[in-house]
Amino acid sequence: MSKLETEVTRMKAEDYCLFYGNFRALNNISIEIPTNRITAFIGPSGCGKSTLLRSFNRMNDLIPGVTTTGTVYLDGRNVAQEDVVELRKNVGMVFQRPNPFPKSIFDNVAYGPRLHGTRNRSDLAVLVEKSLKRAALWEEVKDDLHKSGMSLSGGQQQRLCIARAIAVEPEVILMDEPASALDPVATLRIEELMNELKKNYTIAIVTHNMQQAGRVSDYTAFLLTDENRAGNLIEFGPTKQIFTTPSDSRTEDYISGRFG
Amino acid sequence: MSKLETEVTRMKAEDYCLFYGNFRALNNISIEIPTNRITAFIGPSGCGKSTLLRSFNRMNDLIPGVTTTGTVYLDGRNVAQEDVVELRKNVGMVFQRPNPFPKSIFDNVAYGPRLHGTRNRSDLAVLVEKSLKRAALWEEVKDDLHKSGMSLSGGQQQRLCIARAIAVEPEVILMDEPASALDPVATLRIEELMNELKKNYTIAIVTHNMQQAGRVSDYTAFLLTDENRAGNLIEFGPTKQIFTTPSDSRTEDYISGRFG
Amino acid sequence: MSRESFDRELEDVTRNLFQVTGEVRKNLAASVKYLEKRDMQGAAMIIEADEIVNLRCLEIEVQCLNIIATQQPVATDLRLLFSILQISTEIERIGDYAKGIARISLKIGPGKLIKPLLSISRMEEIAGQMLDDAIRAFTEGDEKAARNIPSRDLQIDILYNQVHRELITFIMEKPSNIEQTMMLDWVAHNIERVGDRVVNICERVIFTVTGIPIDLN
Amino acid sequence: MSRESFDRELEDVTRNLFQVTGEVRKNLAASVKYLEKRDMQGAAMIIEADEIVNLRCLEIEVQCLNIIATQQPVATDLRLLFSILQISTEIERIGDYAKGIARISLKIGPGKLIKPLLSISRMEEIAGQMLDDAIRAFTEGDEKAARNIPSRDLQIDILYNQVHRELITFIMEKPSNIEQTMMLDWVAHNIERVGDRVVNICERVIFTVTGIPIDLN
Amino acid sequence: MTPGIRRTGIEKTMKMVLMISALASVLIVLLIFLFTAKEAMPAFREIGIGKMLSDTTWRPGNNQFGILAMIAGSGLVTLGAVFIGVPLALGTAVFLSEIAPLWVAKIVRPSIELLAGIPSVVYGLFGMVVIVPWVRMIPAPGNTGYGLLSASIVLAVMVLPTIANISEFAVRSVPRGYKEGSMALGATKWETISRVIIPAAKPGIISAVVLGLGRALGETIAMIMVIGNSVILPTPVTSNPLSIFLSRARTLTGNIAVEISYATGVHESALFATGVILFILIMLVNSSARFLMRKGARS
Amino acid sequence: MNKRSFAQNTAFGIFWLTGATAVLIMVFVVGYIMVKGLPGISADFFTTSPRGGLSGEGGIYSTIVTTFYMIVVTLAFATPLGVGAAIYLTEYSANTESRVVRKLVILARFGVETLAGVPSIIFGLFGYALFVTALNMGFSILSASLAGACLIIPVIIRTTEEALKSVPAGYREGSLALGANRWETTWKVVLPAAFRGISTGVLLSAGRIVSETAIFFVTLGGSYRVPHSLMSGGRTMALHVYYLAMETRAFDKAMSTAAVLVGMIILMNLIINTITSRISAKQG
Amino acid sequence: GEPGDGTPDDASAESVETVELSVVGSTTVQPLAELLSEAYEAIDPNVLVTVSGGGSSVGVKSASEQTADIGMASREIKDSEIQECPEIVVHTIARDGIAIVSSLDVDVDGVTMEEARKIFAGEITDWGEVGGTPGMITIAAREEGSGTRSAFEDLVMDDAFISETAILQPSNGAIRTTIASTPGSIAFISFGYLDDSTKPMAIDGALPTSGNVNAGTYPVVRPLNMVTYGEPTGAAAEWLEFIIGEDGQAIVAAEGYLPVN
Ligand SMILES: Nc1ncnc2c1ncn2[C@@H]1O[C@H](COP(=O)(O)OP(=O)(O)OP(=O)(O)O)[C@@H](O)[C@H]1O
Ligand SMILES: Nc1ncnc2c1ncn2[C@@H]1O[C@H](COP(=O)(O)OP(=O)(O)OP(=O)(O)O)[C@@H](O)[C@H]1O
Ligand SMILES: [Mg+2]
Ligand SMILES: [Mg+2]
Ligand SMILES: O=P([O-])([O-])[O-]
Repeated sequence: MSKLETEVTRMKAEDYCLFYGNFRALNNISIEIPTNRITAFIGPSGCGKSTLLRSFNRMNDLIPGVTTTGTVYLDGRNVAQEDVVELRKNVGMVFQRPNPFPKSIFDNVAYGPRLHGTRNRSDLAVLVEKSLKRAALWEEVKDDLHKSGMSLSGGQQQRLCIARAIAVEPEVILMDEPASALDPVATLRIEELMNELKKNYTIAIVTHNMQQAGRVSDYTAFLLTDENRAGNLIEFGPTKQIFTTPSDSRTEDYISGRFG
Repeated sequence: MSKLETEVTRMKAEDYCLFYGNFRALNNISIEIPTNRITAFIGPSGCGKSTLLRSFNRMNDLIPGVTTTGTVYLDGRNVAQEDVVELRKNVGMVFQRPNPFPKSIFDNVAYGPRLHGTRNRSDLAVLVEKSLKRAALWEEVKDDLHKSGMSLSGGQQQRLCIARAIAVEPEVILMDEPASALDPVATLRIEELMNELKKNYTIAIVTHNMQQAGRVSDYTAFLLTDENRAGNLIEFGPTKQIFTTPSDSRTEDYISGRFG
Repeated sequence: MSRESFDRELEDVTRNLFQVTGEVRKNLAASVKYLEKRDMQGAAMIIEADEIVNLRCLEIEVQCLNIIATQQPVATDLRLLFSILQISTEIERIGDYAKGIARISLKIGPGKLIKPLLSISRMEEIAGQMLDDAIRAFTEGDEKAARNIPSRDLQIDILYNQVHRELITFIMEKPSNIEQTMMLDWVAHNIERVGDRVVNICERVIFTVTGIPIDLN
Repeated sequence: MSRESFDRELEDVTRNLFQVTGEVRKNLAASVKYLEKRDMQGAAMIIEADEIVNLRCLEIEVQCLNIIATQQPVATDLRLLFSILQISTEIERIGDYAKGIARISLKIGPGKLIKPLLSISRMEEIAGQMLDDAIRAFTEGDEKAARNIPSRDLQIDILYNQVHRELITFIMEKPSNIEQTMMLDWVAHNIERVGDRVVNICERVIFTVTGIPIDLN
Repeated sequence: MTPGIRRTGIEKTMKMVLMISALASVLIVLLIFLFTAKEAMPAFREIGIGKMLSDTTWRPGNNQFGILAMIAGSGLVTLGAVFIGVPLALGTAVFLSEIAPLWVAKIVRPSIELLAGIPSVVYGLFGMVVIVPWVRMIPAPGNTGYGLLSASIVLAVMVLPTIANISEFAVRSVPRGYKEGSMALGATKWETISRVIIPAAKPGIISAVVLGLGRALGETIAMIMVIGNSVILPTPVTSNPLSIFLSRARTLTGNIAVEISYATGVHESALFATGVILFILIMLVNSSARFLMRKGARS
Repeated sequence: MNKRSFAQNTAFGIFWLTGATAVLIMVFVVGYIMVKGLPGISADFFTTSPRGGLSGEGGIYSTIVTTFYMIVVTLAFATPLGVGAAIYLTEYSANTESRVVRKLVILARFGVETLAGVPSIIFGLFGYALFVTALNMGFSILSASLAGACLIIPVIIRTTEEALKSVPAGYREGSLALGANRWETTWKVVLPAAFRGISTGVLLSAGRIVSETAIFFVTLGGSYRVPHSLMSGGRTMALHVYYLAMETRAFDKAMSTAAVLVGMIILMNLIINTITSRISAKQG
Repeated sequence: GEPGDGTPDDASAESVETVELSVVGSTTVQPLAELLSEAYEAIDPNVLVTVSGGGSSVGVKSASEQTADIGMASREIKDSEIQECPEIVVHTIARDGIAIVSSLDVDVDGVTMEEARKIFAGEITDWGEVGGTPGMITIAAREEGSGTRSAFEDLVMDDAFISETAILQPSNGAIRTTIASTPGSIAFISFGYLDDSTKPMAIDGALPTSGNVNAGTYPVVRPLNMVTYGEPTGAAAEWLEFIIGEDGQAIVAAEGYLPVN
């Protein structure tokens, strides 16, 4: 069984609280996301999984009225003080519904690199190919890079989005329920891909599907709302431990289907 | 382990084929739905689960261009020759997304009985109470029957829809992914309710969630599309058998996550 | 996740385990009693009864398999099922020991025993009580009890050594008795093994409760 | 549903099972060899080595538990895990028998044996081969092999009876040898038990493949 | 059984009744076309469509019925309105959907809705008393303030809400995911808007513009109040080609409204003919908008 | 990086400017009308009718009455027809078997779309040719309402269709699955659920009638007397503004009337906004 | 009976039916007709006159097709119209002078008939040519078909056409507004619309006044007509009588038109 102590921390939240206006959505979260591992966030709906995930690349900045206390670190640097564009380049994100842009497959993947200054066509072509290969999509689309990204199937679209995220060469990839809009076959592909990706990236994934967390993740964090509806981190540890011998009875209750 | 041979058949499809225009969506389905049991339909997306389910109360009649061959029976009578209003009264349906009408809780439940001629207020009141009790919702709403059905939580709404279906005193209740729009807690309630309901009703449920099929159903039917994308019934039997010793290798492949 | 149906099935399988344990316990006591009383018919009945125990245990195993396949439990629930599975194996083995004793009974035949079974009966009493206690500890999730029970195995071991030495002395004295004497040694040995099995069950109880596998032998 | 990681983990645990079986097989052979050679050190080593076997088996059990908890397998996959679990228990027990033989070795002490171990070695050879074959049948899902192996248990049983009678004669002849003779009978008995265990493993193989629980004893 | 039969009876009757209402629109369109065409027939017969469309002289007293000048007038005034109104409308649309803080949007959006609701006669009035005197201040020979420029300005304000609303809708219906996806790749907000959101909304925006165009072509009252109504082919009044907008003109709609009260015989028929031509023109424009919208929806 | 944020700041500056311009235009137009118009408004202005021919004396009483008549009569024609058509198009057309019916539906849709694009002066021409002249109804509220109804039928159809479409499909399926037929489903479930949406549509159409000028210019006659039957001619407020501005010396009265009109439109917008915000609050 | 005395007579008195007269046509005559109807209703409240616009041609057509009781026309009835419906009877209720007006800034006080024609035909384009301060002349005119325009064309323009570049406005009021607000502009309007926002211009030395018209020195005059289908009867006849009568003609005069007798 893997041990947290032996891992290298890539991202870290420390005493992190997040407020939507006056509503405390996250309460004093401290958690370390280990490098080259898949960390899953599970918990009942509304416990703040997405909110926590989005804190890592400051996507919550886009929501008016959000305030935070505590600190989030990427490689030891406080993300609040980083340039947000640079941060989001380093911490990529994949969303629940596949959201390719209505552009060609090529342009979808090249979008990020172009933004960040890669203009040279052949550089881009190399990058696009590499990213699509890593996202296990290259074989399926290589003859049709100029087809619209929207014309792909749901599962392919999601892999395209992963390729797009990879193309800017992030260190961390955040995934918010990346397979919940997909059918089981596509879900399977994505899960396999994640296993592949963790060799090169650090992955954090939100899932409402405990089985999925069990299947794909190395570490699992369980969040739960307290009596004030604020999300708390109840337990964090190796996935196997969480699923066989959780140390908190609330975790056990949740994963074994006992509630309230 | 329960045995099919010892069951009483309530509904039956015999050599049933269904076409959307020229597209054969169901191919030669023969299946018996046993009385007072929960029968689950599982299979990959697009295999025709919903279509088959909707054949039992002729909801497919509403779709233009649908033609069928073969026969569906309810208690031995060919449903195609029954009055469709009467049939739908006997074969109730609960949908994927809870769909209470924007009326009061009372009016929601009383809707069906009123349609079918029950006008007397006190009769209706008795019926509504009985239905809500059966749907395990009475305790939660009894003081507020005139609140809108929409103001309930998702899980409560789904139970309201079940109460509404029960109120017309059907023999069979069809459920098309009744919990897929709900959170785990509400899902749990619905599954418990189904267990309760099978004492009085025959239940057929479509689910894309194999775990759910495993948990709630007594019998499981596995459907799969053939090379022409037509849905075929691959295997039908006691759920425990399907989940431990399926006789068809495609069933095994599907339930254990191997595809293609 | 449907706790209700899961709990119902869990209860069912636990009850079955409890029941089969009761039967095995009965068989074990009876096997020694019949041996003492030289009741050949009784011994034969026990051999037959063990068939039923075997079937019951198989059923429990299948039940566990079904529950895991259809309900997909985790954590405590899963450990519980695992434990039921393993305990039922142990119970089945204990049943085998009872059957073994009955077989020996038959082999010895209806003649009078060369020596009264005082210590062996005592051993059986202790082992049976341990089994009862272990199963109670299991159903009650009583970790403490499970930790205490194994110490009683020592008594059985001591008794066994006593019996064993006694029997060897016996043989030395009357080599012609060797067959029966060795058989009685087997009986004692079987009962001693029952004690070990019970210790295994106690280990399971502790694992179920704490999730920590342990070795009490 | 992620077959890939599931298959990886399954492979892992199967490999572990295979490995621990190899070790147990080795220990069993060595225990008899050391007994023959009166190698006290070797015997002591085997007792130690069994600790490792126990740990390995525990590990396998935990692995199975983890896989079931996190991957929630069904049908063949689940049966496979169940079988691995049960087989590892059997293997552990076989390990215990090897340890038991080593213990007897130590008890007998370094002196020369009262009689050469010819039949016992033969029994060990057959049992060991059966174990090898059973595990191979398991990894290969070879139901037919699994059905054939148990017949060989008969040979062991015959040999055991032979040894047993021989030993009794021995005691009758020289009651002073009773201690050692009974111990050697124990050794033979242990090996006979190994055969039974292997039959259990074969039952598991058949169950894994067909889903039908069977009793070959 | 009886309630069953009654229920089925009601169902069948209602279905019939509803179908007839649904066909009423077709009937109206048909009637409109037939009646206007019928009234226009004498003109077409006596003057000839070709002559009407190619002749710039409109002198009913002299039996000259060329409407080319009016077509040019309608076209130019619409063009002017597009030039002035479209940037404003699109800017507002993007502003509202992507940039404006909530409280600002809460001011801007009702303002636009109000602009949409103001009657065209009020715009005409406003144009007459405010815009025309302003335009008159531009020094150019013969500039009276009445003319294409004033009309275009008024029209621009009038179509602003139409275009802004539809294109805001188009921008808004760009899936949220595009925006999040782009931002998550480290794009700035402007990069997201310009590279992802606007391209994605383009079909909707284009059809918004075309629909606005249709609106503009059909506007009547406000036009006759500010455009000067002279039947001349607009020409630049100075060397600057843009000064064409200082020229007076008449729109097709204006032609009808201004003269219908006094026309008899062929003159009246010629006005109906103007109506038919306007009708066809607008149908062309609107169906191209519809086509664009469908194409957008498909991709 | 600097370049990127500079581009953003510039672009956003321009967008803020356009947004502000839109508001300024509104404020200026409305403000101008109000400043010029409000001083002329008094109680008398609402209670007396126009009189005095060219002088443009009097208030707007009769034009308010006419406007009201026009709204009522037009809606009376258009609402049942529009709502009925919308119901047919959304509720019935989806599951027709017959090819003829399906062709008819396509035709009906084409009709609605075309009608929606027809400029009002054409409706005026049509109303003039058909109702006023051919059918001998003369310049009257009836003629004008019929022509006006043509203008707002597509508006009502479209908004009703939107409202019906936003009724979740689940309501229909739910009702049908309980054994209700189409009409019962529509009448008991769909229409009540769409009621607010439909009423916004109707209100919107009323707004169109209030502000319409071109059609009534050629069909309503322009008499400023209080109408006493559907066959009377009349003058809506918007038309009155036109007459005042074009035919009389009373520019100030035109402004006052325009101010009242704009006030009315503001009121209607407020009502519509409250309704729709309630709808979205309920759905969101 | 007296109102409110509660006798059965009362009911019968109330049942005296209100007669409605529909008057349709020229927008020039419309305001005048409205004034006349208001005045008449004060005398006979049982007659309700609704005055609708539509234009002179519509007026004649409505009367001949009997869709209106009375048609209004601000011009002579055309031969073609009489041919189409010989039954129509024309009642001239007033005469209207058509005045040439300019914006107040124009320093030309009068023009000759010839100059007027040339100005409106676009041949004279500068005020300098007619003795004023040089500056561009902006012409405004009524639209084709207007009674005012056709009268002006008949009386002033001979065979020449009014310049195409003229601002065209669909009503006298609009013309006046245009002139008042456009420097250097000139147009023709009905006498009824004369006020101090525009400057009347003498033609051949005669200013547009009723005096000059009556004296025969001001040439540009047209009749304002009411048309009925056949001889009028009942309320229509009574109303027409009232108009021709003293009270009616007083109103005509007060509005700036010329009484008929
Ligand atoms: N933009 C927002 N404004 C206000 N509250 C919000 C906002 N987004 C989320 N919340 C609230 O914050 C809490 C946490 O939301 P979050 O979306 O992180 O939950 P989650 O665990 O991802 O749930 P789910 O499983 O449903 O996605 C919830 O109570 C939610 O209502
Ligand atoms: N109205 C329709 N018209 C044409 N084809 C249809 C229609 N509804 C379903 N189909 C097709 O019929 C097949 C079976 O559809 P069905 O909805 O029954 O599948 P399903 O098993 O319920 O899938 P899911 O799990 O996605 O709900 C699919 O190929 C689908 O595309
Ligand atoms: Mg979430
Ligand atoms: Mg489905
Ligand atoms: O409006 P007129 O017909 O009198 O010019």
